[in-house]
This record gives sequence, structure tokens and C-alpha cells, in this order.
Amino acid sequence: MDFGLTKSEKEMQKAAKAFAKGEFDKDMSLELDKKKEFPTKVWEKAGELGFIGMHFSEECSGQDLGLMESCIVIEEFCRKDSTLGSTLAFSSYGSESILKYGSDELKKKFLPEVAEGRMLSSCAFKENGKGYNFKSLSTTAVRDGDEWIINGEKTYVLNGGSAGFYTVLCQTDSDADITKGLSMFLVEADREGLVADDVGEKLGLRMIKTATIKLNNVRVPASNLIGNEGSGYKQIQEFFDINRIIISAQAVGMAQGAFDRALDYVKQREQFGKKIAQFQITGHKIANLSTTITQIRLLTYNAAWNYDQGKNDSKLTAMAKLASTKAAVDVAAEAIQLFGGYGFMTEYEVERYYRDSKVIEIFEGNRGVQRDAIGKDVIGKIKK
Amino acid sequence: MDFGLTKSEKEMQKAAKAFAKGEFDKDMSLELDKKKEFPTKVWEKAGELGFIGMHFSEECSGQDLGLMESCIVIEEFCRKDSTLGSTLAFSSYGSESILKYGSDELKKKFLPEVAEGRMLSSCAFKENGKGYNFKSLSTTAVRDGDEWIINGEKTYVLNGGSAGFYTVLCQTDSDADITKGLSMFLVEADREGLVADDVGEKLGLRMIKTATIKLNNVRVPASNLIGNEGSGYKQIQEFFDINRIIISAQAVGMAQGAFDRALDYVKQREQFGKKIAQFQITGHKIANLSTTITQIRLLTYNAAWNYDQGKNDSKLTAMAKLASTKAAVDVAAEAIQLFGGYGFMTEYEVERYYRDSKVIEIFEGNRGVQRDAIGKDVIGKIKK
Amino acid sequence: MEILKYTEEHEKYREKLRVFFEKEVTPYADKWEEDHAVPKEVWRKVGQAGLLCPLVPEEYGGIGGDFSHVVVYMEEFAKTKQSGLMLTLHNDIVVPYILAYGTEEVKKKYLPKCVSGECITAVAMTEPAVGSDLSGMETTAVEDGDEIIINGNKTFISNGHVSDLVIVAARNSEIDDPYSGISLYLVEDGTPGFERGEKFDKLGMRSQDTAELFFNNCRIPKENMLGTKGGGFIMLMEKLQQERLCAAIGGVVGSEAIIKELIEFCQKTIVDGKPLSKSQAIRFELVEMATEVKLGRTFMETLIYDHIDGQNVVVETSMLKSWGTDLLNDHVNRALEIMGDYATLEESVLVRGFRDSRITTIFAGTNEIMKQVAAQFMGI
Amino acid sequence: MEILKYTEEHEKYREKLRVFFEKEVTPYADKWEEDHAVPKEVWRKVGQAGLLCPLVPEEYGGIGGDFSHVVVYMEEFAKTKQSGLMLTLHNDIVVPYILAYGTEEVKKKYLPKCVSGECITAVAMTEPAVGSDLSGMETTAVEDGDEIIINGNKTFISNGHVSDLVIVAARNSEIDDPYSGISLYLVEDGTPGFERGEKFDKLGMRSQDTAELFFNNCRIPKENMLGTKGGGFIMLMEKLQQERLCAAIGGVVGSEAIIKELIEFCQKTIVDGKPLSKSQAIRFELVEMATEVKLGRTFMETLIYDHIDGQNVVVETSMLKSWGTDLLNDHVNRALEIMGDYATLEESVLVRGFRDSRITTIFAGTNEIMKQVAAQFMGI
Repeated sequence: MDFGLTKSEKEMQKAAKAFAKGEFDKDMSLELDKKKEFPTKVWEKAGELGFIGMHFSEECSGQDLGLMESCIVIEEFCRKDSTLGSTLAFSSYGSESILKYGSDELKKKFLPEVAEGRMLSSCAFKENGKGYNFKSLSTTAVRDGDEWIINGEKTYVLNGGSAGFYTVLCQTDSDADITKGLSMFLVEADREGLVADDVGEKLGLRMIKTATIKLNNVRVPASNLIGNEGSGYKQIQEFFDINRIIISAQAVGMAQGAFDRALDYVKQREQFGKKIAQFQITGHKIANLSTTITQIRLLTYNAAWNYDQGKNDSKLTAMAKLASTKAAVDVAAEAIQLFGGYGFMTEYEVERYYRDSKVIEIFEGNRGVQRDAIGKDVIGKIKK
Repeated sequence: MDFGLTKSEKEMQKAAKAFAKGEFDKDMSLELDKKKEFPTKVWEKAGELGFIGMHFSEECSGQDLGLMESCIVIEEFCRKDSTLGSTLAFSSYGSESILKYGSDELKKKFLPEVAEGRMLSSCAFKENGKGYNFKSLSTTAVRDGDEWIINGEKTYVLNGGSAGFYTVLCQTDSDADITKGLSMFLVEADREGLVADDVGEKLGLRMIKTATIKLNNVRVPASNLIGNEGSGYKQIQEFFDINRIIISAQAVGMAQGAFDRALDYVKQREQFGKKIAQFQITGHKIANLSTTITQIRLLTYNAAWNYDQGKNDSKLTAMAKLASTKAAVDVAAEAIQLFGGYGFMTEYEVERYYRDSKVIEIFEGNRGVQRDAIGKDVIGKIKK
Repeated sequence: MEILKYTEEHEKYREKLRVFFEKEVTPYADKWEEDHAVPKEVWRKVGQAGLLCPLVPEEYGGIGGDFSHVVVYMEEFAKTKQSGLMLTLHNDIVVPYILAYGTEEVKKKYLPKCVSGECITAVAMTEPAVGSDLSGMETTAVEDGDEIIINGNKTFISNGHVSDLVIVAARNSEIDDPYSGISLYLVEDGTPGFERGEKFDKLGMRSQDTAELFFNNCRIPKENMLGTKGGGFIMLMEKLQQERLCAAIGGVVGSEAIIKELIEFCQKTIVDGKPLSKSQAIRFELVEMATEVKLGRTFMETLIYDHIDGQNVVVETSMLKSWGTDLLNDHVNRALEIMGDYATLEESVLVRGFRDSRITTIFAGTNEIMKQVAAQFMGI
Repeated sequence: MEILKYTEEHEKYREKLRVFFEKEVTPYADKWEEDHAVPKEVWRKVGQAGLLCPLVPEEYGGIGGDFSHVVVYMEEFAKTKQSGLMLTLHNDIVVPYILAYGTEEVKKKYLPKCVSGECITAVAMTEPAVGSDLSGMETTAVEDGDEIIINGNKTFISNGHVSDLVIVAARNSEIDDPYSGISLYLVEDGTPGFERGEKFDKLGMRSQDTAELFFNNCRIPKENMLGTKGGGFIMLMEKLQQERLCAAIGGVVGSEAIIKELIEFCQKTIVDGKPLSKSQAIRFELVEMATEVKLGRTFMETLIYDHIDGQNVVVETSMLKSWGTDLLNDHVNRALEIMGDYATLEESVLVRGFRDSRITTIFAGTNEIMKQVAAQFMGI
């Protein structure tokens, strides 16, 4: 094993640090969070400088880098600012299906737009009253000549209302086995019959729009089918694999960012005649938090490395999502506690880390979903 | 980064698995644990085959391998049997000081004995009423011509009574700063004036003897001083660095071993019409346990890797000891619970993992000691 | 078993609160959150309904209730889904200072208005530079003839904007001992030299006006000192048991509200054709949470019983304040997790609980201070 | 507040227990652990001292005590630092079956001996193949004239070797319904066909003789059936509340004993010139543990109160059994950690507690089963 960062990893880390330092302004961020506005300028700049879709191929305006480098960058971004970092992490949300399964035409048309910071992407998979099994979806796509007609409703769609297109998971054969009955379609945001209803105010990640996407007889050309008909289940699993690792990297960054702020604070704030850091209980809290952060970082990197090696391990991915997001919430909570009353105040930022980390903890499968997945995988087949 | 095992790591892992499978007999182990007897034959064989002091140089009968390989081997051993594995892990306990600081004479005389499984070593550092700061020790060594005269008492000395020699931390200058007033001596077990008083029955690790070592005017030649006079503090810190990583590897193995057994059990045991593994709550427990084990393994390997790279990081080492041993206890406890009544029975082994892991959790600095160390290191200097 | 015996009068009071809150408070909770403020008129309304300051005796316009009224009050208050109308702060924390330490004149002057809602109160202890370390207090009070001149800044003051009367802790700078120089003073709204800072933007309790207060050569009449000169620290300490007990009750009662909401949510939310409450892992979590809430409720009631009985329950109160507010945060965190995606929307009522509850482990003395206090009074 | 009212009689009983245990039990605890057994004579001694079966009425030789006696008993028992002399099992779990379901004849025959210590009891439900799933029970009982023939194996039976009389659950194999075929039978020591297996080597409770029991065409008289035919499941369920309450009490009372030991240890153990109890982190842990113990104690007392009052507290009892035994294990784990190296030696009394307590989350229904039961009876 080798726990040292490679040259490329180090370079991207350095570049990400520099970008975040230069472009992430605290006051701007507080303002945008308050107004629930997307950080358009930061996003455009990130696109220009190649921080979006780093793992895309060069012809799609990417850098052909690994998910590992993406994770390192996202971590640095979220460390510096939990919300700004997340907007960037999610700006290519759902694009991977196109990257891996899309036709050259779709790739060329959409991926450079995403990577260059001109278009947000999104994946619409979740439905009301349905969990993460996708045993039967109410959103359907029916073939009609050279077109598909899509009907249904998707909930909690990230970038919903701001994305240029959605990858939409549809039932294409209700009689078929789950591994064959689902298909993935690219649906442009401006297609007739597609409406994005904003979900309203959120607990966290307030700069990112989230919407319910209603599809009413939306027609897309057959060329908008991503990959083969019936490959939707496989695609959505791969989507989760990559996105849960990305979320895990966000969580590591958020945990580290909340920790950084708390550590600075306890080292300079005095109470009862000494610095807060000098109380034994503070030392122990700092020890626990830094131990946790070290562990989730390793777990996340391991999952990303496996992905890059083509040895993707879904249980490791779910472990990373499970452990990292919970840790981020816990670290942020303890950071607030270490700040005392100030921690509750927006200005000191840790409260936002707390809100944002809670959202990504729940998002794309809460603890129960992850534990179900890991348990099933580890237990494997049972002999009768 | 590279999370794949190197060729040498894989080979040692395979060899360790094969050795444990061939030599660790469950009934023998239950018997030895009950009788509190050292597994002499297994130890001798392990020595013959090179599983002891793997990181010693070849001239000292080692294999010149890294701590990483040692950890991998120890993990496999403790996974297969928590107690047998620990006896082997601790069979070169305290030898590292000689390896690194001892004269060629001492090295040649003692290390091959240890590595070849003919002599146990031990380190005697702890004193009654003293913590892990070593600010002032009551065990003293006073120079008398070509000899040193040692007086004092050391407690909780592992391999105490069975080791061939002890590395004994002594105060050699009570006026000097802690970093200069302590020195390390090799004291042969048969020196006049050295008495080992067994501490009696222990909670776990019952095959290993533990004793109070009393030194009453024990005379050793000046050549038994390990390294320079006054280098004792440095040596004991390095001793902790390496040993806490080794303990952490034991913990990973114990956690994995207890988990393996519980997993097998829940997959075959039926209750209320289905296998225990098929209850959702079991799946979640399995998920939590395997997530924890994955994390402590990464943390331990990272600490070992850093050590091997000469970038030893004491806080990482303490984190590994803290997190891994606690996890091992928790995993063993949950394993017992998954076994139900059988888990309480000696025959099903997990109870022994529970006892053994609790001992290594406490041993060489409990949680408080580790947290103090990590906190101090992370917080660093505080500006007035 | 029934630990707290409520009389018919208590039950009537509960009913009156319930009806009032349902009509005049709960429906406006969302609006107040948006506005980051509760209009003063609401306070007046509560007063006009006879529902302020249950502990104030009849001679000052109150109902002369006991601490059981307070408990009933907090239980009903917990159902209003807001925290900006900080009735407990006024009723059970600030006004009791006037009641206990005010001269007859002061009591006659202020208490009837406190009851009627004309005079909303706040208490100002914490300072920017020293936080909760009273020994470092920098606000000074200097006598000048018949007046007292106050100088200094206070921060994190709840009811910071809405208050008509503030109890200010300040020290006599001539006295060396950090504690024995502290006295408490009543400062009215509008007193020259008394100004209020911007309201803070906060994680939660958004409808509540937390602010800084500035005293710049602020002159008040000598009669506005509460209790004895230099007795401030003792007074603060004496009142802490009740303040912390209130915080503890808030933790337990809040957790009760959460588990109730959560169970209902899990029963009615169908995922893949099955209510969440039929998932074994969720059932276990619900039982674990319900267990802790029952433990907290029972212990809380015995503390209330003993507190009413006039016993010293400093150790137990410190313990429950710490345990109960940690519980509240743990439970709301778990509840959001269990609920899943819906719990990322502000529309979901528990999200407000999630944001609001984070301060409870910090206010009324951080939980770390609670543990220090408990250890000290346990003699360990 | 005082929840449980002890009479003078209870206090006298406590004193008698205390004196007896201090003289006849505690000093032998280490020896029994070593021997992996408690001599039968000790049981006789307890009986002769009038300290067995507090719940048995005077007409059968008992003292006709109430459940408060049991609580007093368990509190004093927790101080004996051993668990092999399983008095509670005999007193409060097994004998109550005879008391509740035995015919007058059976009661007259056995109860006086249970009280005197001549007849030590055990109960045998669990089987190797099916564990705690009673519906899978394989031991059968077949009527043959005036006799009943029992066949099957039971496992994990406490008092497995020392018992003179065992209550055995067995099913009528002709009845399909897995529950309504179960009946309870009294099998005496020495009955042909009744044999005992080796004692198990265990993590803890070493002085206690847990064993397998084998029934091979074991014939007993028909009169030895307890209660009604096929009523076994109902009887077991009816008695579970008390059994689980006892387990819950054991958890809380055990935790109390631990925190007491631990505080003393931390106060007297000097490391680097300072008592452990002066370390801030340890002080916080002590407070946290003491807090949980107080919560448990209060809740436990209200349950005992309600249980004595004849109320259904199945939900609360299941909750406290689970919470209290988890608490016990958590606390003994923390205690060992805090104590440090000394806590790796069997010489340290808490080490035995560490080993013994692990079974408490499993016995009397695993804590997972407790949560299932609670969820079910809460209607979620």
C-alpha cells in the first residue's frame, strides 16, 4: 500500500486550495446562502479552470483524471466552504451516465457544456412513496416511432429547475425483471411537458435548487436513450457508486472545515483564565474529532481508488457515504459546541456546515438505505 | 495513493494465513487459555518460520521487512486466534530499542534469540502511581565504575517472568530535563536482585505472563546501557510508536475474527422461521461492524506505512491504538450478542476475543492517555 | 405512577393555554420565522389573556401559581412549533428576579406590567469578550449621586429587541474580587445611553431577536438596583436552579414532541408499499428513543417535585439539563435521518426543531459547565 | 422524592440480608468462582436463615413479603460481588410459577422446601436447536396412564446442576399450533431418565452451574403438571413481566454498584501526584455515568411501584430491561477503561462484573426481543 498522494493528486489538491482561497469569499457565501442564490460566477470560473468534470475525457472538456483527484478537489472546496463546495461538486450531477453510456452525439453536445461551467446537469430517479429498490417505477417511457413518450413525476431532484438536462430513470418494461425493465433517458429542461416545481426552502445546501420534476407526455427522440434499453438499473447503481463517493468527499471536507474553524477558535478564545484548548476535555474532543476525520478520509479515498482501478466495490462506497456523512454532522455539532453561543450565529459558519452536512447525510439514501445495502452485500447468499 | 497490497505484503498475508490455519488449534487454545499456559510450540515454530521480528535486519535473524508486513501478519494471527496471535505479536516486545539503539554486541547476542523463538523479550517502563509522562521515575540507575546499579519496581510488565531480558527505563539524572534524565538498560532476567512477581489471573491474554519486576541493587555492565545515557525518553516514545501500531493490528485482527465467527453463525442459525442474518436489524449490525473494521484497518495500515517511510506520526499512531482497540471490544461485544447464549460460552470463542481485546484496549495507555496525546499534538502551540 | 399531582386548576390552565396557543401562536409560527421577529402585540395579547407570569402573586396582578403551572405551560408551549415568542424566559427566568429581589416599590411598579404584557423583560449577563465566565465581566456600574452609570456591552441577549426592561449584570470596578462586585440593575427601554445592536442571523430560533446591547454612560436611578449591592453573583446562582430546570424540561418535553411526530410520520409514510414503522430497524430506533424519553420524563418529574418542595437539586438539575438537551439534539438528528428526504425541507416541522435545538446544549450554561457543576457538588 | 415506601419491616429484612451476605456469601465469592460452583449447603444456609423466597406466604413457610422485599433483596445481593448463588432465579422467577399455578397439593409439597433451601429450583425453556423461539420447541410430553413421559434436551439452564426441582416446558406433539401445545411440568432430581450434561465453561457467572439437561423417557406423575394443559405459553408470558423486571433491576442496581466503586477508585488512585478524580475528562465521565444511573433508578422505581400496584407495564419493563442491561455493560466497559491497567487483573472486582454482565443483554429475552415486544405493545 502507499498512503502518499501521487504527484497528480498533490497538484490538484494544491490547485483546489488556491482556487478556493481566491474565489470563495465568506461574505459572498453568507449572502448567497441567505438569498438562496446559485454562485454563478464561482461556478463559471471553476468550469473555466477545469474543476468540473475532471474525470471526463479530454474530448468532453475534462482532464481524464481519476475520481480520486475529484474527491481531493471536492474535499478542499467543501472544507473551505460547505455550500459553495457542494454547488461545484454537484454541478456535473448525473453526467456520468452520459460519459459512460451515452452516444458520441450526446457526449459532445452536453458534456463540454457541463465541464466548462455553462450548464448544470441533473439526475432524476427518486419517486414519491418509492425507496431505493426501484422495483417498479411510476415514471414510464413508451416508444412511439422514433420517439419516447415519458410520463411521471420525480422528487427531490437536485439542480431541479436550474439544470440544462436531466437523466431520467424510467420504467420501459413493467413485466421485465428489475435488471431489464428500466431505462435511462436524457431529457432537456426545455422539452415541452417538463415542469420543475421548486420544493421551497431547504435545511441546507440552500444555494442549490431542488425541485419536483413533472413529466407530462414529454417526447424525446430515440437518440436520447442513454445506453441500451433495459440498462437503467445498472446505470443507476453506477450513478450511486460514483455519487456516494463524491458525497463522501464533500462530507470529509465539511468535517475538516468545521473542525478547522473550531480548532482556531479554541486556541484563541479564553474562558476562566485559560484558552479553551487548554482544558483537558477540549483536548479530548479535538482528539476524537481528528481521529474520526482521519478515518473517514481514508475510507473515502479507498472507495475512490477502487473505483478508479475498475474494482468498484459498492459496499465500500456505501460505507463511505454512511460513515462520512454521519461524521460530518457530528463534527459540525461538536464544532458549534466548542464555539459556544457564537457557533449558533451564522457569521461563524459552522452552523452552515451543520445544516449542509445534515442534508448530504440524508440525501441519496439515508443511513438505513446504506446499511441495508452493506448488510446485504456482506452477508451474501444464504444457504437454505 | 495506492490501496492495493504490495507483492511482499500479499505474500506475508498468505503465509500468515497458512501458518495460523495449520498451527492454531482451537481446542489447544481453549486449553491453554484455561490453564494460563504459554503456547511454546506454536511460538517456537513461528520463530523458525520467521514470523517473529520480521522487521529485524537479516543479521539479527529478521527479514528486513516493514512494520506494514508485521501488522498484516499479526492481524491474520489475531483474527484466527486472539490469544495465540497476541502471544506471537508480543514475543519480541521491547526488542526494538535494541534493534535501533543497541550496540552490535547486544544485538547479536539477543535479537536472533528473540527472532528465532528461543527467547521472549520484554519492556519494563510502567511504575505504580505514575502515568505516561515519565516526569520522574522511582526506578534509578546509578553508575558504579564499569557497572550500573538499578533499583526500583516496574508494574504490569508483559512477558514478566517469562522473558529472557527486559529493557528497563530508569532515571539516571533526576535533576535533568525529562528528555535527558532517563536511560534505557537491558537487564537479563537472571541478574541477581531481579525478581518477577506474577500479577495473578488476568481478564484476558491469559497465556501471557504479566508480572511486577522488582530490581534490588541489580548490577549490569555499562555495555547494557542501550543507546546513549539520557536517551531513554526518546526511546520509550519510539517504543510506544511501534507498539501501539502493533496493538492496533492485533485489534484489527481480533475485530475481524470476532466478526467472522458471528457472521458465520447468523447465516446458519435459524430463529422464528428464518436465518438470523435475514432480520433487518442483523443486516444493519453487520453493516455497522464491517464499516468499523474497514476503518480501523485503514487507520492501522496508514500508521504502519508512515512508520516504514520514516515519517512516523505519533498522533496517527495514538489514533490507531485508540480507535482500533475500542472497536475490537465493541465488535466482540456485538458478536457475543449475535451469538445469543452461545456467545457467552467459552467454546464459541468470541467471549475470549472480548476479554483479550479489552486488555489491549487498556494496555499501554487507556483512552484518556491516547486522547491526551492526540489532543496535545493536534492543538500544538498556543499563543499567549 | 403519577408523580406530579395536577389540580383541577392546573388542568383548566392547561386548557386555556392550549386554546390560546392554537389560535394566537401556532398559526403564526411560520410567519414569525420568516420575519425573524415576533410582534410586540403578541406579547400584549398573551398578557391580556391572563397567560403571562404564572408565578406572580395575585397582589401584583398574577394568578399566584406554582411551578406546576410552569411545567404545564412548557408542555403546551412545546406544541406551538416556534420558539421566538420566548414566554418561558420572561415568565420563569427574568420576572422571578424582580419577584425575589425587587423592593416592594419596584415590584409594584413593574410586576403588574410584566403580567399584562406591557413590560417584556430580558436578562443581560454574557459579554462578547468573556462569554459565560462571570468573573471576567467588564461592564461597570458606578454610583453618581442618586444615579448609577452603566458602561459596557452585552451579547447573545434573548428578547434583545422586544424587551421593555432589561436586568443588567455589572460590576463595581473598585472591588477586586471578581464575584463580589457584581450587582443587578433594571434598565428601561429608552433610557439614554442604552442601545441595541443588529439582530444576529442564527442557525435556529429565528423568530427570536437575539442581539447585542450597548450601555454608554447609561444613567439609571439608584432604586433600580435589584437586591443588595454586590449580591449579583449570589442572586444569579440562586436563580440558576430554576433556569436550568426549565432548560432541562425543555429538552425532555421537546424530545417527547419529536418522538410523537416521528411515530406518526413513520406510520403514515408508505415506502414501497409498507409503512416505515414496519421496518424492523426503524421500529427498534423508535423504541430506543421512546425509552430514553420515558426515562427523562420520569426523572424530570421527580426533580420538579423536589424543586417545588424547596429542595436543593443542583446536582440532578445540572445532570438533566445536560442529558436532556443532548437527548433533544440526538433525537432530532435521528428523526431527520429516519424520515429521509422529506426531512431536508423546511416544510417539515422537525427541521425547525433541528435548527432550534442546537443552542440548548449551550444556553443556560453549556453542558460542559453543567458537568463541572455536578462534579463539584457531588464532591468528586 | 421517595417513590418506593419501605416499611420498617422491609428495612429489618434488608439489615438481615446485609448481615447474612456479609458473613456467609461475600467472603466466599472468590472461592466459588474458582470452583465454578456454589455448594448446595449454602442454599440450605440461606433457607435456614429465613432468607429464601420472600414472596411465599406464611402458610407455606414463607414470610409473605411483597415485591419491595425483592427489590431490597436485589440491592443487597448486588453487593455480594458474585452471581453464582442465583437466589433471584429461585426466589422471584421459578418459585412464583409454583405459587401461581401449582395445585394446593403441589404447593404444600414443594413450597416449604423451597423456603427452607431443601429444594432448589430451575426452569428449563431454551433448547439447543431453537434458542428462545418457543414456537420451535422440540421437547415432548406424552401422557401414559397416570404418568407423563418427557423427551428432549434443554440448554443454558441456570442452576442446572444444583437444582432439586426443575420446571420443564414441553409440548404435546399432537397439537399443531406451536404455542397452545406447551405445558409446564415439575421434574425432580433423581427421576429416571433425567440427566444433566457437563457444566459450560463461560465468559462470566463462573460460580454458576449453567448446563444442558437431557430427558430420555423421563416419567413423572400427572400431578406434576403446573396449571392447565396447554397453558404453558400463557403462563410463561404472564410471568415474564416479573422476570424481566428483575433483569432490569439487576441492570440498574449493578450500574449503581459500578459507579460507586469507580468513584471511590478514582478518588483514592493517585497518578502523577493527582487523584484520577481530579482529571477533567474523568470527572465528566463520572458525571455522565452517574446521570444515567439516576435516570435508571428513578424510572425503575416507578415501574416497581406500578408492578406492585398490579399494572401492566410490559412496554416499560421491556424498555428498561433493554436499556438497563445495555447501561450495565457500557458502564463496566467505561469503568475498566478509566481505571486503567489495574482493571486488567482479576483481582480488581469490576473485572468480574465485566465478565458477568455480558449475559444480561441476552438472558430473560435478548434486548432485540425486548424491542420487538415494546414496539408491538406500543402499537407501532
